[in-house]
Formats: sequence, C-alpha cells, structure tokens
Amino acid sequence: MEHLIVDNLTMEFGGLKAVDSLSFSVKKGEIYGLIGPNGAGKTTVFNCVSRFYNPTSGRIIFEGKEITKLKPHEIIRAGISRTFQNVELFKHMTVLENLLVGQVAFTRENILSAAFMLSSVRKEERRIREEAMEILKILNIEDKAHEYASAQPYGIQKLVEIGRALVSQPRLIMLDEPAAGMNHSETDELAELILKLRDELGITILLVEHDMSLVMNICENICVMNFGKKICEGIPEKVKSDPAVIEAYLGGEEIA
Amino acid sequence: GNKNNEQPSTPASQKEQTKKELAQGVTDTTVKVGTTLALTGPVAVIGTPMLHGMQAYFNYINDQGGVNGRKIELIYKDDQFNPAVTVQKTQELVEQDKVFALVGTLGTPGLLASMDYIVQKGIPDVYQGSGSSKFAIPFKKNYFPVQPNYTTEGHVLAQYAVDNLNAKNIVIIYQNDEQGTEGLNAIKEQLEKLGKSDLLKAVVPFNTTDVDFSTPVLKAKEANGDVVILLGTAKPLAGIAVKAKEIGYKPQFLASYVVSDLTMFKLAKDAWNGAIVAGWAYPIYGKTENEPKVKLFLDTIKKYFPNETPSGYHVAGWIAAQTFVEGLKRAGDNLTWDGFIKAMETFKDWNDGLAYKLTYTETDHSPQRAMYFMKAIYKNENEYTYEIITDYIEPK
Amino acid sequence: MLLQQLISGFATGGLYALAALGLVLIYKTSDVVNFAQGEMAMFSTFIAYTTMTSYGMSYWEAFILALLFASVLGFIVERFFIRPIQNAPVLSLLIVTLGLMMIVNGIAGWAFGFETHSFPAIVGGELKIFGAVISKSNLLTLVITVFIMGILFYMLKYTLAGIAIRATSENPTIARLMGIAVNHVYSITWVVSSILGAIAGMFIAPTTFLDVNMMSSVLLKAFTAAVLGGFTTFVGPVVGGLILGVLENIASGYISAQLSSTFAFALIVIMLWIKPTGLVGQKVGKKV
Amino acid sequence: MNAKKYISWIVLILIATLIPPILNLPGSLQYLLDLSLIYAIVAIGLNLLMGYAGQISLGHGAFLAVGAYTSAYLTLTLHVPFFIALILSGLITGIVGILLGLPALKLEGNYLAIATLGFGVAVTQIFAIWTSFTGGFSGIKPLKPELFGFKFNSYLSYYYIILILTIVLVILTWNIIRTKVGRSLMAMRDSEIAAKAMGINVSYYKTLAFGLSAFYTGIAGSLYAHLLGFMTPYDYAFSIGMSLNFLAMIVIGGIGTISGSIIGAIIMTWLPQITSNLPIKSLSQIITGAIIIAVVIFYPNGIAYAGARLKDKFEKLFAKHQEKIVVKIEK
Amino acid sequence: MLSLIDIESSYGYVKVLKGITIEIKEGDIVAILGANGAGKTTILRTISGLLKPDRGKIEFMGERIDGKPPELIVSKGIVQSPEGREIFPGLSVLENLKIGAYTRKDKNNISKDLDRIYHYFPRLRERQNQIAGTLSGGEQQMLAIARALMAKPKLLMLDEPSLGLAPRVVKEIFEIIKEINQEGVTVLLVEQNARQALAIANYGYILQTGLVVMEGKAEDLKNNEEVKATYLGGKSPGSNVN
Ligand SMILES: Nc1ncnc2c1ncn2[C@@H]1O[C@H](COP(=O)(O)OP(=O)(O)OP(=O)(O)O)[C@@H](O)[C@H]1O
Ligand SMILES: Nc1ncnc2c1ncn2[C@@H]1O[C@H](COP(=O)(O)OP(=O)(O)OP(=O)(O)O)[C@@H](O)[C@H]1O
Ligand SMILES: CC(C)C[C@H](N)C(=O)O
Ligand SMILES: [Mg+2]
Ligand SMILES: [Mg+2]
Repeated sequence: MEHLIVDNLTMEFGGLKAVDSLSFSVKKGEIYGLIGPNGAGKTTVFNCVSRFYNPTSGRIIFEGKEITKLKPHEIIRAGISRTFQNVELFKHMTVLENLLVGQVAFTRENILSAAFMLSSVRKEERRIREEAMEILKILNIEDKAHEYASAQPYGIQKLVEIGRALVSQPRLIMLDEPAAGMNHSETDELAELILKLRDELGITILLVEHDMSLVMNICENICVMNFGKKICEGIPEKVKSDPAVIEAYLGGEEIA
Repeated sequence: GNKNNEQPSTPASQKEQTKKELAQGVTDTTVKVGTTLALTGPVAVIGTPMLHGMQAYFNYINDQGGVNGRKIELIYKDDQFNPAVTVQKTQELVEQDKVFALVGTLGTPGLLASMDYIVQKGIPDVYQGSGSSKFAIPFKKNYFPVQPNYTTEGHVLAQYAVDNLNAKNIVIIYQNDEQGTEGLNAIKEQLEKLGKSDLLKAVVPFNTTDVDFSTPVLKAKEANGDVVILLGTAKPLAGIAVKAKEIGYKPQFLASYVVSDLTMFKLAKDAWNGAIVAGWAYPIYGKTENEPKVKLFLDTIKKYFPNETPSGYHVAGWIAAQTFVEGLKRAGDNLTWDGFIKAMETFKDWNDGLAYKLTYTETDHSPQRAMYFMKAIYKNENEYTYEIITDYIEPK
Repeated sequence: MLLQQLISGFATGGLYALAALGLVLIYKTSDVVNFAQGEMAMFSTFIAYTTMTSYGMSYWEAFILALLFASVLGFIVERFFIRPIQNAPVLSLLIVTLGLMMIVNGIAGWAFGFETHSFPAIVGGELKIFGAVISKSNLLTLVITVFIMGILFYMLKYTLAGIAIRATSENPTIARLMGIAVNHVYSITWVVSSILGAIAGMFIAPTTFLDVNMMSSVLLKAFTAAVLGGFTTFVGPVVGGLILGVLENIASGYISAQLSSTFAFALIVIMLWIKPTGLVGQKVGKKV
Repeated sequence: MNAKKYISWIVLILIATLIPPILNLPGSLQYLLDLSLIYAIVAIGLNLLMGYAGQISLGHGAFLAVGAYTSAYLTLTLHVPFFIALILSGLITGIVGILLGLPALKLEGNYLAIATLGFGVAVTQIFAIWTSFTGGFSGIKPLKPELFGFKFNSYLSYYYIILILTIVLVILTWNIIRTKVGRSLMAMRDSEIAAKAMGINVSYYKTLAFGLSAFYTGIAGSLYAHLLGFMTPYDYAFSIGMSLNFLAMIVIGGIGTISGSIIGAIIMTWLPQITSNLPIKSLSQIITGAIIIAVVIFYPNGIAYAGARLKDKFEKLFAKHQEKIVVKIEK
Repeated sequence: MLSLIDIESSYGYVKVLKGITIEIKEGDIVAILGANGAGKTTILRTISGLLKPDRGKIEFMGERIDGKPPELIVSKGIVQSPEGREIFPGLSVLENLKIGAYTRKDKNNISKDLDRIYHYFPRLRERQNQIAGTLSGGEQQMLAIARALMAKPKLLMLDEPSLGLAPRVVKEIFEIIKEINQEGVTVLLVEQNARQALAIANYGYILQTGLVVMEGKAEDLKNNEEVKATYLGGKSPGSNVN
C-alpha cells in the first residue's frame, strides 16, 4: 500500500531546478531512504512535502489524499511530522516543553479554558506531559527534561527533535540527517531507535542521511537523487552497486 | 505666633472660624508656594523661562525682606507636560510640601486634569499658564486666571483683522492642539458675530511634529489670503514665515500673543518683518523699555539669569509672581486660604504690574479681556523690535 | 501648488534620509536601532552653535569642531555604554540607547538651555525650478545625502572592510574567528554614524531651528523612512525619505492636514504589506 | 509553579494589600501606586506580546488610549456601569489589537515596529478630530467608579480595584503561558519554521497575541481614564514616548516574565518621580536614563533574573568546589 | 607548536573541560575523538580565545595565547572551521570566502588561492554569487571549510568537517586535508567519523566528559579494542557494509 506518493515534483529557485520531475513512493511501514550528493535536492523534497515550499509543479499524495495545497501547519494533523537538517529547536524552552509543542495541534484546550484552568485543561496537561515523558524515556534522555534545549550537545539536540516529532503520533516521519554529528556507537543506537519506531509504533519513515552504514542497514528501499532527478531506486544492494550512484555519490571503492 | 499647622482638607467655605490661624505653608517668616511646569521634554522651552520669571520676581521681593516679613519660598515640580504626573505633583505640593498656594502652573492638559482636585481642596491657584477658558468658566472660587484665554484672544484677533486691517481674504493657520483649536473656534465665532464669515477663506491646520510647512503656506497662498492669522508656538510659526518668504508670498501675518517675544526675530529673521502680533502683558519692547516697571523686569532677569534673553514666558512667570505677591500684601496677616481669596477679590483694575488692569470680584474671576497689537520691525540680525501700534482693545 | 509640494517634499525627505543614514549604519553592524542618534546629532550641532556664537569661530571651524566632537562622542558611547552589553539581547541594547537619549537630552538641556536658536545654512537663498522654489541649502542637503549614500553603499558592498562589517552584524562570534576585530568594527561604525548624525544635525537645523528637541520628530521620521525604503540597505533610507517627505505633503495638502501622518503611515503599511522588507530591501529567506 | 513560588506570590499579595493602609500613604504616593499598577497591567500585556510571542509593538500607548476613551464614552455617554465598561473596553481594545495584528502577519522586526508606531500616531490624530467620541482637545472627564452605591472616590479604594484586577490578570496570564497557548507563542518566537511544522497556525497565534495584549492594555486604559479623571488625545500616556516607556519597563524588569513586568512598571513609574525633586532641572532625566542603562548592563535579561543570577554565582562557587573533588578522584 | 597545559573551561558554572593537556607538533595531523558533549568543541573554542580558560595555559609557538582575544589569535595563524556550518548566511559565497582571507597580508595571492579552493569545491564556483544561507546543508559545510582554508593558517582546526557531507565528498575532504598538511599546515581535527580521522592523523586524543582518557599514535588507537567498539563502529546491527 502506498503511504506517500511524490508525483512528478519540480521545485525551481530562480533558474535553478532543485528538484526536477521527481517521482517516488513510500509504502506503509517502510523505512525509505532518500540519498544523493550535497545539493541534490533532498531537503527541498522535505520542504515541499511539509509545505514550506510551494512546488513549481507536481503532486504529493499522502494516505490517498492530495496534500499539495495544505498549509504548513496542517501537515502535522494530516499525520506527517519531521526533523530539520540544521536543528530547529525552541531554544528558550526546556527539552520537555519542546516536546509538548508537538502536541499543540492535538489538544483541545483554548485560550479561555486555559486562562481559567478548567479541570479538563488540567487533565489534558497532565496527560500530554506523561506522554512526552514516555517518549523522552524511549529516547533515553528523560534526565534532560528540564534543561534548556539550547544547552544540549548537538547529538542530544537531534534526539530532542526526533522526540518532538514523535509526540504528535505521526504515521509518517521525515528525518533529515538524524545521524549527523553522532559517532558510530551513537549511530547504532539511533538505528535501533528508528527500527523500534517502525516495528513497535508502526511509523513509516522517510530518511535522508549521508551515513551509509545507517542507510544501508535499515532502509528497505532507497531513492538516489542527483541534480534534482532520480538516478536510481531500489533495495540497498542494488543502489550500492549502481555505477551511476558510485560515481555521483559514493565515490570509489570503500563505502562508509 | 502660630506654627505651620495642619490644614484640614475641607472646602474653603468651612474655614471661617480659623480666621486668626495661618493656613498651611505659612510661618511668621515664610510663605511656601508651589508650581508645576514642564522643565524637561518639548515644553521645557516654555516651562523653564516661565519658572525663571517667577524666581526672578520672588528673589527680588525676598531681597527686599519679603512680604510682611515673610520670605517667599517657591517649590517647583517638573511634570514633563504629562498630565498623569501633573496630578501627582500637584497633590505632592498640596499634601506633602503643604504649600500655601499654587502659582504660575503651566500646561493645559495637566492643569485641567488636576483642576477637580484643586477645586475640591480649595487651595488658591493664581495664574494658569494656559489659554483655556475653563479656569474662569464656570466660576471657581479659588482660581485666579490672569492671561487672557484663547477664546478672548480669538475674538480680538478677528475684530482687529476686520476693523483695522480691512482684510479681504482671511486665512487661519493653526496648530492642531488645544490652543489652536480653541483660538480657531473663537475667531470663527467673532467673524460670525460681526457678520463677516465670508471673509474667512481657508483654515489650515498643522501638526506640532511637522518639519515642513510648505503645505499650509501654499494653501494660504492658494486661497489668496491677504491676512493670515497664525495660532501656535514660536518654532512652527517661524517655520511658516520663513517658508512663505521662500516662495515669495507676503501676506499680512497676524499672530497670537504666544509668540509675542523676540524669539520670532531670532528664528524667522526678516521673514517676520511687518508681522503684527497680539499682546496682553505690558509691552517690554521699544518705547516702554525704560519705564520703571519694565526696567525692573529686565534688570532683575538680567541679574538672576544673565544668559537668557527675556521672553514672553519670562514675563508670564513674572506676572504670576507679581499677582500672587500683590494678593499676599493685600491679605496682610490674614493668611488663611479664605483670607487670601478675599484679598484677591479686592483687585480692581490693578495695573501696577506687567499685567493689564486685573479685576476679580466675589462672583467673577475672569481674566482681563483687553489686548493690544504691535508690529514687528526687523532691520538686521542685531536690530529688531516690536512697535506698539494700538491701545488695549476689547472685543465687541 | 502640486509641483511646489513635490519639491518641498523632496527637500524635507532629504533631511529625513540624511538623518537615517547613520541609523542604518549602526543597525547594519549591531542590529540596534539607536534611539540616541538624534540626540547625539543635536548635541554636536549645539557644539557648533556654541563655538560660533560664544567663541566667535567661523562656520567651517565650528563645523569641523562639531565633527571632531561627534567622533569622540560616538567612541565614548560605544566604548562605555554599548560594549559592556554587546552580548545582551537586542532589545536590551535598544533600551540602553533609550536611556542614552534621556541622558544626552538632559545634559544638553542643562548645558545649553531650552531656548530655540536659528542656525546658519552653508548657503543662503533659493533656486527656482519650473516656478517651484527650493532653498539652496535643502538642495545641497539632497546632494550630500546622495553622495554619502553612494560612499556607504560602495564601501559596504565592495570593500573588504565593508564585507567585514556585514559579517560582524551577521555573527560577531564567527567574525572574530575570521580575525575581524569586532570591537574596532563597532567603534568605527559608532564613530562614523555619530559623525553622520552631526552632519545631519547641522544640515537640518537651518530648517527646523536648533533646540534640545529638534531631532525628536525628525528621528522618528528618519526611522520610518529607513524602514519604508528597507532598513538593510543605504539606498533604502534615501528612497524612503523622499517618498515619506512627498507623501506627507500630498496627504496634508489633499486629504487632511490633521491626519497627514495617519495617511502617510497607512500608505506605508500598505507598501510594506506588498513588500515586507522595504521598497529596496531584500530578504534572505531562512533555509531549513 | 512550585510551592515556594506560590508562597512568595501570596506574601507579595498580602504586602500589596496591607502596606498602603498601614503606611497610610499620602494621596500623591497612593496615586503613584495606583498608576504604577495600571502600567504594570500594560507591561504584562506587552510582555505577553513581546516576551512570549516575540512580536514588537510601539503602539501600546495608543491601545491605552482606545481603552481609556472607550470606557469614558461608555460610562459618560451610554451610562454603562463602570465594571461592565471596564470589560468592554478590554474587549474592544482587544478587537482593535487583532486588527493591528494583521500587518504583523507579514512584517517583522523594524518593519513591524514602524507599522505599530504608525498605528500609535494615527490613533491620537484620529481621536483628536473625532470629537463626538473623545471630546477632542477640550478633553473629557470620566467619573470615579461606583459599585452598589459605593463610590471609589479615594485613591486607596480605587487601588483595591486595580490590585484585584492585577491579581486576576496575573493568574490568567500565568495559566495561559504554561499551557498550550503560551507554548505556541514561545515556539513561534523561537523558531517560526519549526512551530509551523509542529502544527502551530502562526497567523492565528500572532493575531491572538496582539488581541490578548491589547485586551490587557484596554483594561489598563479604562482604569487610567477613571483614575486621572480627565484626558485629551495628546495625553502623554497615549504617546509614542509612553510606548517606548512601556518597552523599557519590560526590558529592565525582565522580558518574558510576569514579575519582571510588574517590577519594571513600578521602577519606571516611581524612579522619575523620586528623582524629580532634585535641584538641577534635567538631573532627574539624566539619572533615570543612567539607572536604566545601569540595570541593563548589570542585568541584561532584566531585574527579575537578578535573583537567578545570584543563585548562579552561589552555585558556581559551590560547583567549583565540587568539581575539584571529582577531578582529584579521577586523576 | 601548540600546547594546552591543564586547561579548565566552563560555561556559566558548568565545568566542561576539567584539566586538558594536549600537545600538537608542527606538521602533524592530530585528531580529537569523543562522544557527544565530551567537550571537543569546547577545546577548540578555548584555543581560539572564544572561551577564557579558568585555569591552565596555552602556548602557541612558544608564546602564551590564553586569555588573548580571538582576532589576535587568528592573526597569529590559528584558524578554525567551526562546528555546524556557521557561515555568514546573508553574504554571498564569494564574500564568505573573502572574509576567510581577512587577516592575510599577502593579498596578491588571494585570487590564486581562490582558484585552488574552487578547484577543490567546484560547486562553490558555480554558486559564488548565491546567498550562502540558501545553499544546501552540505554546500554550506564545504563553504565553512573553504573559508578556513582561505586564511592560509599555520594551524588549521576543523570541527567535524565531514558533517553532512556526501560520502564521496568526505573522502575528498580528507584527501584535501592530507594535501594541505603536506604543504606544511598543521591540522587539529575533531571528528565523529573516527575511522577516517584516524586514517589520516598521526596522533589522537580520546576525550570523555572533559578529560583526556586516552592518547597515542593514530595507529595504536585504531587497534585499541575500546576505541574500536565505541568509535569505529564494531557492531552495527546486521552489519554488512563495513
Ligand atoms: N531558498 C533557496 N534559494 C535558492 N537556492 C536554493 C534554495 N533552497 C535550496 N536551494 C538550492 O537547491 C539545491 C538543493 O538543496 P537541498 O537543500 O535540497 O539539497 P540537499 O539534497 O538537502 O543537500 P545536502 O545533502 O547538502 O543537505 C542546492 O543547490 C541549494 O543551493
Ligand atoms: N553555550 C553553552 N552553554 C552551556 N553549556 C554548554 C554550552 N555549549 C556546550 N555546553 C555543554 O558543554 C558540554 C561540552 O560541549 P561540546 O560542544 O564541547 O561537546 P562536543 O564534544 O563538541 O560534542 P558534539 O560531538 O555534540 O559536538 C556539553 O555537555 C554541553 O551541554
Ligand atoms: C505662559 C504663556 C505665555 C504660555 C502660553 N499661553 C501657552 O499656554 O502655551
Ligand atoms: Mg539537506
Ligand atoms: Mg562539538
């Protein structure tokens, strides 16, 4: 079953075609890799799906519904959540508060009920706090809950971003270079985490990453982009040995 | 003798029985008076010289031993032209500093904001540096306004333009604030009364924050104004005169008493030459310069504030102080609020000071209504003066 | 009448623009809108005035002296008031300049009094253009403004020092890692913009007259002009200043004099709505 | 909010309630106290907008004017009872705030500052000529409030109205900022992009922030009108200068803190008045300016953080000590 | 060439470096490895002068530099490519590169070096007039490294240069580092990609929560079991790539 379909997507900046008639699709419950050289257009694809960019042409379909016309803040309610390549945390908020923001679209409290702290609000607050703490536990950073997000080392910030994306209980999560800045053992833990998200929570994962050990290990299917176009698609084995991919992206003999 | 005793804050009428007692702020050797004015911010331009005018006169009196052996102590508070502060400072003066009277306060909005309080307290309030007519009407027992209000002035200006200048096309350029709008309405009112409303060809407002005055000048010119009445403060009016000269437009300017001092010459230079300006206080320029009461003023200012050019605002402060001192003299030892008010109400065409013929009765504290006109004569940067061209005129 | 209003609008706009250039220069390096800019300009202008009237100096001697004074003032302000809190939030810096404004204004009132004075123009007289009149002094202001704008524009865009200034404003920490002595950069920009302010003050004073409050409304207009044109360029304030000057005149001439600023601002908001970063400003879209 | 914080707030409220009658403050000081609490309400509103939502406003003086004149008009012309007029003033000002929030959807930083500045100028200009509503330059005299026949004539009795309102508004604010709305505002402030990705409708929250902030200021405006009892359109409290003053309040008090708003309002209201009785005329202005600068230099994040900083220093001393031990063991 | 002796540094009251001693010989490539938050970046910031050490001393070519301002330290020839693509987003690519050469005295050679940089990173030449903030993440990273190279430093400090770069470019980057080193530039390298780092380094330090827990020749570290397990990725799940 196709969960996300990117159909003939094109995104131009001035004269530059950052994404060029790109099509691919992700199945439900799949871990799908999107790789390619720097500047190939991967982040741009993410930005189109999460609606920060208005694609020049093409369609994006999620769970059978076209989402190309939605507003950025409506995407999370559609069931898609994401992280950012250059960490975008809420700097002056604690780690826990960062996670709570991920719940904003799903809580029913409004300004009046909150101002008067109705018991429904209190109950809801307690619930989302517990849920967020659960997630921090899964990420193994619950001890950081009350520290400021900006004071965390890069790797932890990346985890917090994942946590924030998770609290909205997305059905598809898009991770933009989650392993950047992590060493091997940390990357391994991340791999386990991603697998767990898929296996235990049933979340579909769209992954952009330059760490080939991670990509090749956990992705079922991979799409390789270059200059905005798809140059290869398939299972890791296929991609890894594709001469075009080696030439444009992996470069020579040894990988990773 | 009585010491500086607590004055219960009851309305003035209830203080009959305290006749022999002294009101707050009075001892055998001193009388404390208070004032609020803007000493910082944009209106400090007016507040500072006005305060200095008062200080000069009180210093002069104190140097002579004071009034009945009492020296006058002036407590001033900077209200920054902010009514919320005026209200607070006024109370501070009345309740903490326990002044005997308020003298020479400045700034229409602040004075109106504190008016209810002052009326309720009953403390004497001599001279309000404001052209609003609200201090006199309706009647308030403890208020003694001195300078003519803008309504009176407007009437006189209109009449003068029609009768003496034979205006064909009158244009009013007015400052968009309390002063300008009250004056404007008064001029319109008087023209109507004279049956000459058709002479008024245009009314053009400007804002105090304006930098460029070409629009009002051009509009006046477009309306073919031969007499242009200017209502506002010195800086913008000078700007208007300069602009008019620049574009070669030479109407007869007729300006409010607010700019009746030499500042205009310093700013507008020859562009001010020939302008006619209203005055209400005794003229201090030209022929009168050597008259004793003018000389006293000029010399005293020079003595205490040698770096300042005596201006209309100094005159205003001087008059405020003079008027108060005269009341004090007349009250003698009967220095209760009531006693002072009674003394003030004996003024009848009092003309010894720089104010013209002040009269207060038991039922009417309206300031004097007569004004005169003078003409600006500018020869060069160092030689300029006003020449008095009319007697005091009262509006019909 | 319309032509005269346009011309006068340009003349006034030139004053706004000149006052705005220094504002923009500081903003470009330290992200601070210097509220004290106008007061510093006023103070320097008073120095010129006092040396002329009390010490009998010539216009040019006084002019130079005022510029010298301005550079010292700019240096002191940066060194002792701005630098200690370089790393504070921008809003805090803004408030420091607000405090400075009060201090400089207060000292000026104390030192120079509150009287209004006339201030001589470099050149006297008027010029006629198709029947409309512009004072030579105002025309000269326009020329000087455009000239200074050109220099600043060139400096910042094309010289290494200019690039260093921009780099400092984007990220002072990283700029230091590139070997840029950011403190010098700050000092220099404050000195230069204080000098620009003094020049503006001495060109504006003949029109608005000189007193301790001469700059308060001019500075507000200058700020508006800079924003209208685009706060991030030097062409912006000039374009914005001229438009604002004309807009005000047209609004007060043909719509309502009482509401002239209201209409001028309404139009500005509409223009900004269409182009949110000012008419000639550009925005660097944040990329994620 | 932890227990310690609760207790300190309660102690504060007690002090605020009891001090005036115990000290038997003279009228002028009681009045200043009233005024500073009114400004504190504005500061809380402004802080919600600037400190929490990250949107600048130089138009709060104008909001104060809208609230003040609305209340005056409702009570004087339409004879609406004060307490209803108070709420309505807040609501109507809030609606005006939402309108001003619209430009904020597209503008930021200085550009937004100018839009709000323009609003400030426009409101006073419009009010000056809209005499049927405002009385123009002749001014208007709002009456002292009345409830069940009791007239709040004295500054002390009026103080309690203001105090209760302040407390209520502080509680509401506190509730708002620590729940969904507050988090959304802060998220939007820290990263608009991430906020959008997390499903926050940024346009909605920006306008909401303006509306909310204006609501507070409208309430304060109503209180101001009836405290002063007289106003004209060019009243300083409605001016750009005052808007800047409000800004200074929240910055020296502490951006993004409720207590800071109150501290800042009190300092900025009392300081110039305390220093104004000094002999040299502009000295008070110079001192006020200097103190503002000193506060910012010593507490760049505002006085509300002063306590936190002291604690920091203490902990640093302590921490150093601790670290050394650790290092020794490890070596 | 550079030595850190018993350096302690902190942020606020949090002590991050707890007595670091590091020695870098002229002409070497020295690698610092360590987990997230170990303090690697903090070491570089301390050397650059952005952080003043609480204790200890830093000597560069026989001269004490601790406590000196960053701009002075840079002018002595220590240049850093900071972590996390800290380019000047509003400047163009070319302007960023020019700023890199800000302290250089030999302005005449700059255009030659620019050519060389463009040769290393052809993408930057293509985009030289693009506003740097709109570059892709990897392109920004290349720019950050290129900018540091433009300074022609004596000691080049790279903070995670491979971050976010495509595998092929990573290889190229390490080639470039080697090449530059052979031209006489000493390199201090902070890397998560420990395998690559140790492949080109002569010497390495392993950092743990602010302390050096191990140091030695790169060869030795590569073969150390502990290092292998943590930093070289001994046991990826279902590893079939390594
Ligand atoms: N807003 C923009 N304006 C101009 N060019 C842009 C913009 N955003 C992206 N680009 C360009 O589009 C291309 C694709 O960028 P994108 O960020 O999608 O690359 P990427 O595949 O994510 O690369 P990396 O692996 O380096 O992160 C790049 O060359 C970039 O310079
Ligand atoms: N600005 C800061 N304020 C407070 N603490 C900080 C700050 N920067 C870093 N830290 C803390 O200092 C410690 C060391 O950080 P540092 O950035 O040096 O680590 P690192 O080894 O470079 O990690 P990474 O591999 O994630 O880049 C971390 O615990 C971090 O939380
Ligand atoms: C003192 C007076 C001459 C001042 C003037 N009437 C004014 O209110 O502005
Ligand atoms: Mg990317
Ligand atoms: Mg690091």
